[in-house]
Parts: sequence; structure tokens; C-alpha cells
Amino acid sequence: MDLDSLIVLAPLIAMTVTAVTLMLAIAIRRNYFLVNGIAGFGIVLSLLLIGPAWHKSSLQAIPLLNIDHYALFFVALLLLAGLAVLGLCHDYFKQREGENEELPLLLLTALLGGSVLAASSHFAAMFLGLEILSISLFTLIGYPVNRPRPLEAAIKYLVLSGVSSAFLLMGIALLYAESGELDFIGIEDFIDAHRPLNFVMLSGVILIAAGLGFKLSLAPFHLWTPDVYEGSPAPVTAFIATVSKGAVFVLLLRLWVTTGSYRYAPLLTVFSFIAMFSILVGNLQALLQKNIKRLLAYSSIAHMGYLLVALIAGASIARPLVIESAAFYLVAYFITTIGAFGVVSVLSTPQQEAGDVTILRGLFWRRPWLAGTFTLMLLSLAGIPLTAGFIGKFYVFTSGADGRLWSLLASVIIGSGLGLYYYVRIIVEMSMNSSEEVMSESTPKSREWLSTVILAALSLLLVWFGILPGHLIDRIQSIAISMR
Amino acid sequence: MSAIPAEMGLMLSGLLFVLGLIGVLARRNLIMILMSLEVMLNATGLAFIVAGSKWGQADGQILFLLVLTLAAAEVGIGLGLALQIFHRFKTLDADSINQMQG
Amino acid sequence: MNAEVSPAANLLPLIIYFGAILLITAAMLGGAYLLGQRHRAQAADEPFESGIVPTGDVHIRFSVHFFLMAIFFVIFDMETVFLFAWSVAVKQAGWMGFFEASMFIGILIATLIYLAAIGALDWRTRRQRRDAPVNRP
Amino acid sequence: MNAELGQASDIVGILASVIFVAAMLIWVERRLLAIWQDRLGPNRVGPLGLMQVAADMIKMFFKEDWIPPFADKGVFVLAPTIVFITMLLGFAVIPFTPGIGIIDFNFGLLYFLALSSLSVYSVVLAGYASNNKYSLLGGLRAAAQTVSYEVFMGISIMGVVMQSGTFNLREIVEAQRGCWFVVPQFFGFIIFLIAVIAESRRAPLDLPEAEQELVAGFHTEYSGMKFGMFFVGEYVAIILSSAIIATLFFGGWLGPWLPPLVWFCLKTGIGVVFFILIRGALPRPRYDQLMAFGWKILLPAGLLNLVATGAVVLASSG
Amino acid sequence: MILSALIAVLAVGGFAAWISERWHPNAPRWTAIATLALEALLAASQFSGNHAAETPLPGRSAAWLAEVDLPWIPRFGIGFHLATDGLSQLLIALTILLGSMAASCSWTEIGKRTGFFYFNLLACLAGTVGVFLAVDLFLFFLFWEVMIIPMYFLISIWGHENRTYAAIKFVIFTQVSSLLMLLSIIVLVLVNYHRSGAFSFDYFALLNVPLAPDLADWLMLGFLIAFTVKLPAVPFHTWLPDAHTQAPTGGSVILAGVLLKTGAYGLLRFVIPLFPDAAHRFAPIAMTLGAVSVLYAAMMAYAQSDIKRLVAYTSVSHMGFVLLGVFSWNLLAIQGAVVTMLAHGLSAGALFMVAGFLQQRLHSREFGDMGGLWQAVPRLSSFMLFFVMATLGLPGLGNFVGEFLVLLGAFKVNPIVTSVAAFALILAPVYALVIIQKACHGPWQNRQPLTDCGFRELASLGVLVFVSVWLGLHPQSVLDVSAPALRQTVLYLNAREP
Repeated sequence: MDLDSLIVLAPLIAMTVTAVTLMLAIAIRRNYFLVNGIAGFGIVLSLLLIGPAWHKSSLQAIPLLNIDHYALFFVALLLLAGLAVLGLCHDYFKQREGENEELPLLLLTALLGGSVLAASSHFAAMFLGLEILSISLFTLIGYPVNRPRPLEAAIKYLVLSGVSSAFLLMGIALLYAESGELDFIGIEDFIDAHRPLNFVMLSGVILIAAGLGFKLSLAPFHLWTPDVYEGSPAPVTAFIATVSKGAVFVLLLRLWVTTGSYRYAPLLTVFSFIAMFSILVGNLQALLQKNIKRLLAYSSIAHMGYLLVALIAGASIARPLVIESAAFYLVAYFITTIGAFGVVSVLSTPQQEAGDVTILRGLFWRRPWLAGTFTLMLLSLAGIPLTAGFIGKFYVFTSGADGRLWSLLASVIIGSGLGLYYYVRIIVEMSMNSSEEVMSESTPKSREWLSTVILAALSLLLVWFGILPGHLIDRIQSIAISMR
Repeated sequence: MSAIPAEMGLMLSGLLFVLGLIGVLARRNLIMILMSLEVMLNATGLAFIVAGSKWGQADGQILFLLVLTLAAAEVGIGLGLALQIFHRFKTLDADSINQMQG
Repeated sequence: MNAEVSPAANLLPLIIYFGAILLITAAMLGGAYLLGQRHRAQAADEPFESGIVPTGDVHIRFSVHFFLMAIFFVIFDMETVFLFAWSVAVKQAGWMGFFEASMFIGILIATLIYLAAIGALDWRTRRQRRDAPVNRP
Repeated sequence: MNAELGQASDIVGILASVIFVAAMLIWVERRLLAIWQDRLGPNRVGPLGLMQVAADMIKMFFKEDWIPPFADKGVFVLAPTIVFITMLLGFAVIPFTPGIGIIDFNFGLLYFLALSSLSVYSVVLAGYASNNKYSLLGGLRAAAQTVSYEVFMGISIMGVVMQSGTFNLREIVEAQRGCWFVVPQFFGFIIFLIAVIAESRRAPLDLPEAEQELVAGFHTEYSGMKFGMFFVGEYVAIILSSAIIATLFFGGWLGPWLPPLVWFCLKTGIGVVFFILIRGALPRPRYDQLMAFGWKILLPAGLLNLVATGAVVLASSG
Repeated sequence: MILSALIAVLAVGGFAAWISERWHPNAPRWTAIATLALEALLAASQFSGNHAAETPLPGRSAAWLAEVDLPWIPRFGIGFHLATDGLSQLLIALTILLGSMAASCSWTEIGKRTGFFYFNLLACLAGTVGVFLAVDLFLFFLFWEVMIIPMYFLISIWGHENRTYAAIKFVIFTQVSSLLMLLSIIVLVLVNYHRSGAFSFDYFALLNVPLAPDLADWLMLGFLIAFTVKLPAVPFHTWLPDAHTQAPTGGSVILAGVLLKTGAYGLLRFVIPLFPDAAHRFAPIAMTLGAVSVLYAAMMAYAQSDIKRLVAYTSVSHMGFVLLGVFSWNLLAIQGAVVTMLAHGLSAGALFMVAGFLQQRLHSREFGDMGGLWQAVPRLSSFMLFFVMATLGLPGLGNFVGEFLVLLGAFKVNPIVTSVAAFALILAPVYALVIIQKACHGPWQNRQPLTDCGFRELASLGVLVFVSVWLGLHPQSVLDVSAPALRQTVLYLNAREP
């Protein structure tokens, strides 16, 4: 390992060092603001270090990690998301009793895991990243231990995530037994040499798909999602929905593209069914929900389905377009989801987690800016123009149409229609006249200025990328082309 | 271990894996579920060892160590959560903990 | 190990040794069972609690520290495994490996400091802690 | 592979002598303690009370083989055999002399560590199966103590492994031709010594069975031969620990003039006597002190020792 | 640049209206009026500056009068490309007129959150103007969607009792259908991309893409469904009665007067030029749908007891004429369709205004609560009578001209369907009479006296009467403006026909 590799790895190292520093800082003195400050500083530092890494990033730093532009772009995205979530957490947990200093620490380790995942080019790294991420998430979800819901969510997530990890590992083991390779590139060579898909390989790949499907909450494996979303503290939910899923998707995309799994037609069929299923099930179930977080959970299932459409389209369209579509969609999805859960987080009080839709009634007239932000986020989720979500959906449509996936596109359209119904229903709820007793509720504004800043920034980004996506597209295009 | 064919080892680990999965699905006690989870993870560990020895590489064993670490971490947090759950719900029965539905 | 000798043959002495130990154990227990006297008395069938009549349930609630200790053990024991691997290969791994291992150990020690600071390693009861607050690290 | 190892004579000889010595230790310990405490000790049965062991043995065989009706019977019987068997099994890898020993195992040290951790089952199961509050608490204490010190034990001897570059106990002995490892690995030795005492739950670290608090801890409900197994198991553990210490830190069979076997027995014997001396000399710490000491001092010390050793090994190997 | 200003003024005015509520609750109203006045000035200067084919754009056919073309998302060849021809000019003029009407009739009706109301109103108008101007398909789609959301807010916040249901239905119908259109656009672009190697969403670049017949059919269908939903034609019309009925008066006016026209505009601007062959194959079905709409909606109108609902069904009926005309494939019928669009915008808008004024006074839209209005509010009733007559196609008013031209043109192509549609000329008086009879005649049964039209109402309705009469008496002025554009459309048809 020489200096160059060190530079390339610097963002990850910075995160690790920050995490350890945080731990020691807590050991010396518990101070919520200090700890949050250090964490924020660490994330910003990592973000800054991405700059030098970007110029050196053509090399495979260590055998396990391939820190190319693709990885760095997503690491940056994850870090930014982490920063936003950290801000939301700061306001959310400020008022809550208990020792909340460890939260940023866990957030950092989870981010580290996600970043490793985004950069991994080897099953061992992938496994490590995934587990660092998941294990941090267990604790993050169950962080408010004195409330039953988070506990329930945490144990559910733990068990199901454990099962999915086991699936994933078994799949990797089977692949390894068959090919003798744990490297993505090695697997590609293997696939090159032995075209037919035998039983062991197939079961291995299916198990891996199931394992990743769990983490992405794709349809037959989605059962944990609503409960976990509902039970987790709102900022943590934002984290799960974005960083965790995003990192896994980034990995899935790299796995597919580098190993050339597109060659196996049966896999495409399986994935198509998963995508269709996710879109339909997610949207249909979301129709029935009365709880915002559950609703967003089902909607995120559907969104993962949309993303998968872009992935599947890769079988027959140019590779850069696939990566471009997925990347833009992810960016839009990140902004939107964090924004939406950010609003939920701001609405939550230490006494009561914002959940039921009725809590939104009349929000437009009580807190117009908050309601406006939420509306914007919902419109973006629904894919209405002038928001980033629309450009994302446009990308999905383009790649799907280019790949001639008509049935999938049909389900995307049906899903969007259904989606519109429940998104709009929330907007309706917000624009209803609220009863007077709710009106009189005090709105302590000063305590959540950080959340306000974050939400404002997210809204601006959302509209900016919706109206002038050119810059982002250029950047994404360059990473899409640079990926081997 | 060259005396034992790799297929047998894989089958054994597959069997353990399925047993663990059945345990996770069928058991109602949280501790039992966690234990079944461990069985699943260890089954994958076995599969790695078998695969590694089939190719004569150390990679399988290294991954086995990683799997063990994961299992340890998972069970650590899992038991911690189980303790809190028992403290709060006065039970470890998975069905009575399941309050969120829909 | 010698590659030509099959593992089973290699382990043969150990297996015989194990068999012998089992035999001895069985002989000791079996002999005692056969030779031992029998008697019945009412008090003998009660759990021993320093000579008084046992009270309460056996399933007492015990300190959460036992539990913490179990978790720490599981985690730290796993970490030592990695150190074991480094120990045998310390020369092959070279200085690079040394730095990596030092980082690993550094993080472990940082964790220990953290655990000590939050009081997770403090077994004293609340009363003991109150009586001797100076001792607190 | 050393073809001389693992002969039938080795197996029988080792087994017999270990059990014999362990039994004799009952007498030795009582005599020695008595001497240090300025009293007589067992001296009625046979010359110097030497036949005391035989008498105890016979007594045990004829005592009632009592299994409490409230106990979990299968586990209750199983528990004492575990410690007995695992400790005896530990001798399989001990390199008595270049030609004596049961097996030459490449991972001998790991094997020893594995067996010594298995012995914790014995106390936990005994505590659980007895269905007695004292037993349960004792068992838990024992478990916590044993597993904690196991971590430090493993780490403390890794310095030795580093210097010799192997887990094979025979090669470790050979590596000490120049200098006994007790010199460069003095810290490791101290940690290991403490860990071993805690591991075998000997006084002064016998908190799990501290009679003032817990009657007799996990073996409160045991009597007769099953109690005897715990009892003998403990002595076997002492011998095993001494043998390992001799092997790892004091050059095993190495030594001038005398034959290897004698050297080995001598070193082991000194170790055993030292253990007994410690029991007689030191007071028992409080349980929280014991645990805190382990985690807060021994573990970091062990880790630092490891780092330092690594640096030294690397520096000296160029 | 005036073209971009046309959109920007409305958008900025909308925000200004929203913010101005802070100082005075009345300020948004004046801001809206001022914005619309400015918009009218801009439009007038734009349209008078280059009249009817005198200044053709270089490289474009004669019909195009002005354009703005800025790069926007170069990755996909998307540009901010606006252009105008006679057709869009007419529709923009209609939009501005009805926008002012909507602003005026909301003056007293909307008491709460006026800022946000006028913001939505103006935003919706901005979107509509954008739709009429955009010649980049991506941009068109964008404006198409943008005009829906404010309208949704208008209905769901200020609407009547059943507003939530109506608003959601409206959004879902229009959105899902527009997604089909988006898909068609993308596929069309991709076909062009694979042929030429460059992405382009430009209308002019996509005009001459050769398509396989069945692909063309599917793509055309995607556009057609989006436009017929908006139009609406019969199978897709069910959102309209709900939306119109539940919307506040201003919303109804915009919805009926302007938004429906975007569907017809889309047919003329996109469906026929982009897919002439496919459209031609589809023409008989479309005409049948048109005829069915005409008749079915007229019959439904007859059965209504809610005045706004009745007017809503008459809209469907009139839009059936438009569909019929557009697919009749000759200049006469298409001209008729355009005139019908304008005339219907005026008459239906006015009727919704009347209905709104009545509701403000009676707090009901049911005919059962009316009757005898002649005595109570004579001026309002006479306006009502006038516009009902306009709706049923009284000669001398705009609707008559439009329907007559459509039937005339369509008869040449498909006599049977045309004859069936002509039945509507009989049905229309029937429902018209229903309105007059139930609402105006009979005894003034009840209750407190009502105030008749105020100056504001009088002025607004008066303007509409004037324009309507002018359209009926001097349709040639309108026909002249739209002729070059429509002739171009017909040219596409004839060029492609085998």
C-alpha cells in the first residue's frame, strides 16, 4: 500500500478515525452537542477527502475495494445523506431523555459500512460492508430502548436481516464452491468461461438475490419494511430508506454489471417478476395505510421496484444509460425520502412519534412551510414535473422503453397511478381545515432550526434538479462512462 | 479433508441451513429464534470451509472467521434487545411482541 | 502435518486416549453408583440453603452484568481470533501487517476505554459505588 | 510426525500418572498448607498420612450416589465429568519429552485453549442443573469469570506464539533453546499465570465457590464421587496449567545434565507447589475487583504486550 | 423572448399574489388582475406584431410566427423551445380572457387564503399558456403536468362538499393518461435516436420520423388517450362532471373554458402531424367516439338536477363535436372544431359563472331550490338565458358557427356518424329548456329577496356576451388567424395519405 492508495482510501479512513474519536470523546465527557459536532465534522472531512481521491481513483486500492468514480460518487451521496440525517437526529433526539450521544457514532459506522458496500469489488468486502451497516442499524432502530415500538422494530429487523445475511452468505458460499472465485472480476471470468447455469450456481445466485432483496425490501421479501419503518425513530427511518437501501442497490448494480450476470436469461425473468411484484404490492398496500411511515415504507418498496426496472433494462441497452438512470433515480430518491421523513421527524414530539395521517390535518395552515416542503417531497415521489423525482422517473421510462420492457413499464404506469392516489390523499389531508384545538398547538420553532435548514436545502435541491438537471446529469454521465 | 467429497459437505451445510431456517420460522421464543439464526449462519460457515478446502484456498476459512464475527455481533445485539424486550413486554414470545400490523 | 498420513491415522492416539479417559470416568461413576449406600430422609430432598428451609423461587433474577459479560466475551473473543491469526504470521505480514494490527488493537483499546468510562465494566452494586465514589475510574 | 509418540505405553503411562499425581495432590496440598500455616495436616493414615488419599478414595466410592430429586438429572451427572474429561484430554498435546507424548499436533496451543474453555460448561451446567440458588449464582459467577479470563489468557500467550512463530507446543519448546520465554515474555507470563488461576477457579480467585457467600457455589448440591470429580478435576487442571506454563515459558524438557523427563517433571512440580503456595498466601479479592482488574488492566496490558512483541519480533528479524 | 415572458409573467404574478396576502387580504386579487392585464398587453403586442403569415420564421413552415429556442438538458436534446402560430394565439387569448373572468368571479367567493388561491389560479394559467406554446415534447409534457397540480389544489381546497373525491379522481385520470403519453414520447424519441444517433425531443425534429405501422398505432394511442381524457371523450369522461361540479367557480371556468381545450389542441398539434397514418386509420373510431360523446352527454345532461353538473355534461357534448371535427380530415371541419373550442370556452365559462353567482346567493346548485328566478334576479336570469341559447347553438352566436362547420365538414367524410351526431342539435334545446324552465320560470317560491348582479358581475358577463356575439357574427376574423396553422395540419395529412 503506497501513498496513492492511502489517498484513495482516505474518505473511508477519515470516517473510521472519526468514529473512534467519537467513542473516546464520549468516554471523556458526555456532551450531546460536542459529539454531534465531531460527527458532522468527520463527515464533512470525508467529503472533502473525496476530492483528492477522485483524481487518483483509477487504481484498485486494495484487492477488496475498487474505489473508482462510481464508488466515490455514491460514497459522496451516502455521506451527504448521512449528514442530513445527522442534522435531523440532532433535533429529534435533543429533546428526548436518555443517553443519546452514541447515536452519531452508530450513524458513522453505518455510513462506513454503506461506503464500503459502494466500493466493494469482492464478496468479502461486500459482506463486511453489509454487516457493518446492518449491525449499526439494529442499534439505531432500537435506540430509544424505553419505548416498545422501536424495540419491536429492532428485533424484527435483526432477525430478518440476519436471515437475509445467512441467505446471502449461503449464496456466496455456493458460488464460491462452484467457481473458486470471490472476486467480482473472477466471477465474470468464470461466467465467461462456463456459459450454462447449473443448479448450484443458480441456487447460489437466487440466494444472493433473495438476500439483497431483503435488504432492498423488494416484494416477496418486503415483510419487515412497514413495521421497521413505523417503529424506528423518524430520522433513522430516513437513514434506512436511503443510505441502507441505496448502498445495497449500488452494490447490486456493480455486481450485475461487473460480473456480467445479464447473460443469464432466467435471472432476468426472476428479477422482472420481483420488480413487477414490488411495484404492484408496494403501491396496493400503500393505499390501505393510515400511518405515514408505513405508507412511505410501502411506497419505498415500489420505488425500489422502479429502480430495478432500470437495472433489468441493462440487459439490452447501453451500460452508461443504466448506471445513469439508476444514479439519478437514487439521487432524487435520497433527497425526497430524507425530506419526507425529515418532515415526519420535525412533527414528532418526545411524547408521540408522528405516525397517523390525521396529525397532518390542516398542516398547510398551521405550518405552511413545513407542509409545502412535504407537498414538494410527495410530488417528487409521485414523479410530478419540476421535481427531481420526475427526471428520475423519466430516466426509468427511458431505459425501460429502450430495453423494450413493456410489461414492466405498464406496471410502472399502473403503480404511479396508484401512487398518486395515496400521495395526493396526504396532501388533501394537509389542506383540510383543522379543528381549533389542533390549531392552538404550540410550535416551538427555535429548537429545530437545523432541521429547518436541512429541509430547506433539500427542497431547493429537489427543485433545482427538477428544473435544471443538466449539471447533475453531466456528472453522472461521466461516472457512468468511466466505470468498467 | 480431501477424503470427504465437497458435495457431501455442502449438502450437510445446506441441511443445517434449512434446519435453521425452519427454526427461525417455526419457533416462537425469541431466544430460540436467535439460536436458529446462529445455526443458519454457522451452516454457511461450514459451506465456506468446505468450498475453501475444495479449491485449496484459505479464503473460505477467512470468510468463516468473518461469519463468526458477524454471528457474534448479531447475537450480542440480539440478546441485548431480547433483554430489553423481556423487561418491557414481560415475555419473549414473538407473537405477543408483534404489535404493529397492517 | 505430514500429507501422506491420513488425518484419521494421525489422530488415532488421541482417539484411544479419549476412549481411555471415558472408560476411567465411567468406571468411577459406575463404581460409586454400585458401591454407594442408599438412604432416604425427608430433609435430604430439599435444596441446601445453609441449613434453613429454602424460600422463594429458584429462578432468581440476576445481575445484568453477567449478561453484559457474556456479550463482551463473545465479541472480544472473536476479536482475539484475528490476533491469533496475526501472531503466527507476524513475520510474513511484515511492518504493514504490524500497522494494521496495531490499528486493530488500538480500536480495541479505545473500545475498552469507552466501556470502562460508561461503567459497563464496573461490577459494583449501586451501594458499593455510592460508598466509594473515589474509586471510580 | 514423530513416530515415537502415541505409543500405547505413552497413553497408559500418562493417564495413570496424571490421575495418580492428581490424587496425591490432595494430600500434598493439605500437608503443604498445614506446614505454611504452622500446623500438622493429615498425618494419621499411613506414614505421614500418605494413605489419606486411598482412604478418601474408598470413602467416596462407598458414599451415597445421591442425585437431588429437584435437579435436572442428566445434566447433573454430566456436569462434573466434563471438567474431568476435558482437563485430562488437555494432556494429549503436552510435550513431556521429545519422545514422550500422545500426539504432535500443529495447533496444540489452540487445542489447549479450546479444552480449557470447554471446562466452563461444567460449572454452568452444574449450577443450572442443581436447581439451587447458590449453585446458580455460583455457576454464573464462575462462567463470567472463566470466560473473561479466557480472553486474556489467549491474548497473553500470543507473544510466545509470535516469538516462536508456531502453535505447535514441541516447536515452541525447541524455540526456547537460547532463552526461556519467561524472560522476553515476562508480562505475558504474569497475565497468563493470573488467568490460569482464575480459569481453574483456584483460591485466591475462587469467588464462584466462596463459601462465605455462596456456600460452595456450583457444587453445593454435589457429593460423593461426582463431587470427587470436581475435586480431582481441579487438581488435574493445576497440573495441566503447570505443565503448560513450563512448556511455554520455562523451556519444557530443556535443561542441562538431567534427562528431559526429569526436567519437565521438576518444572511442573515447582509450578504446582507455587499454585498451592499462592492459595495459602494470598487473600481473596472482591468479585467486582476481580472482574474489573481483568478487563481494565489485564486485557489492555495483554494487547500492549502483543504490540510490543510484534514490534520486537519484526525489528529483530530485520 | 416575449413568448417566455408570457409564461413568466403569470408565474411571477402568482408568487407575487401569494406573498402579497401578507400585507392585505385584498392585495392578491388586485395583483392577479394586474398580472392578467400585463399578460394581455404582452400577448397583444406579440400577436399584433406579426400577424398571419406575414413574417414566417426561417426554416419553418409559414404558419409559425415566433419562437424561442434555448438549450436546456443537452444530454437528451431537450430544449426550452417555444413557438406560436395562429392556433396557439387564439387559445392563449381565450386563456387570458377566461383567466380574467375567473379572477373576477372569485372576487367575493373566495374569502379564505386568497393568496394561495390566486397563486394556483395563475400557476394553472401559466401551465396552460406553456402547453399552448411548447414545441419541445418534453417541455410540453412538463407544462401539461404543471397545469394539473394547481387545478388540483383549487378543487381540493376551495371546492364544494365532495371536493376531495373529485380532486383525486381528476388528478389520477389526467396523470395516468399523461404517463402513457410520456411513454409514447420517449419511445418516439428513442426511435429517432436509434435512427439518427442523437437525442432530440424537438417537435420539428420528430415530425418526420418513419415509424412501423403498428408501432405508430401504439404511440398514437398513447397520445390520443392522454388528450381524449383531457378533452374528454366518452369512455374517459367520468372525472369531468365531478371535477366541474366540485370546483369553485373560478376553477370551473378555467377547467371548462381552457383546460379542456388543451386536449383538443394536443390532438391538432401532435397526434395528427406526428402520426398522420395512424391517426387516419383511427379516424372512424375517433369520429364514432365523438358522436357517441355528443349524444350520450347530451342525454346525461338532460337527466341532471345540479346546474353545474348539467353544464359539465354539455361540455362533454360539445367536446364531442370537437373530436368529430378534428378527425374529419378536412379544413372545414377542423376550422369548425377550433371555433367550437373558442365558443364553448365562452359559453360554458359564462354558464359556470352564472351557476357560481347563483350558488353564492342560494347556497345550492339544485334545480329544486330554484324556480322563479326571473322575478328574483332578472338581470342574472337574462344572462343565463343568453348563454343557454349560445350553448344550444342559436344562429348568430359562436357555437352555431362551430357546430355547423364541423357537421358540414364531417358529413363529407362520414355521413352516418355525422347524422347521428346531428341529433344533438335536437337534444341540446331540450336540456337548455330544462335549465330555463326549472331555474327561471315558475313562481318565486320562497324566502328572502336576492340581490341582482352587481357591477363586477355585470361587466364580466357583459364582456363574454360581447365576445360571443362577435364570434358568431364575424367568425372570419378568427378563421383567418387559425387558417395558416390548420392548413399546415391538413397538409401533413394529405402528404401522408396513400
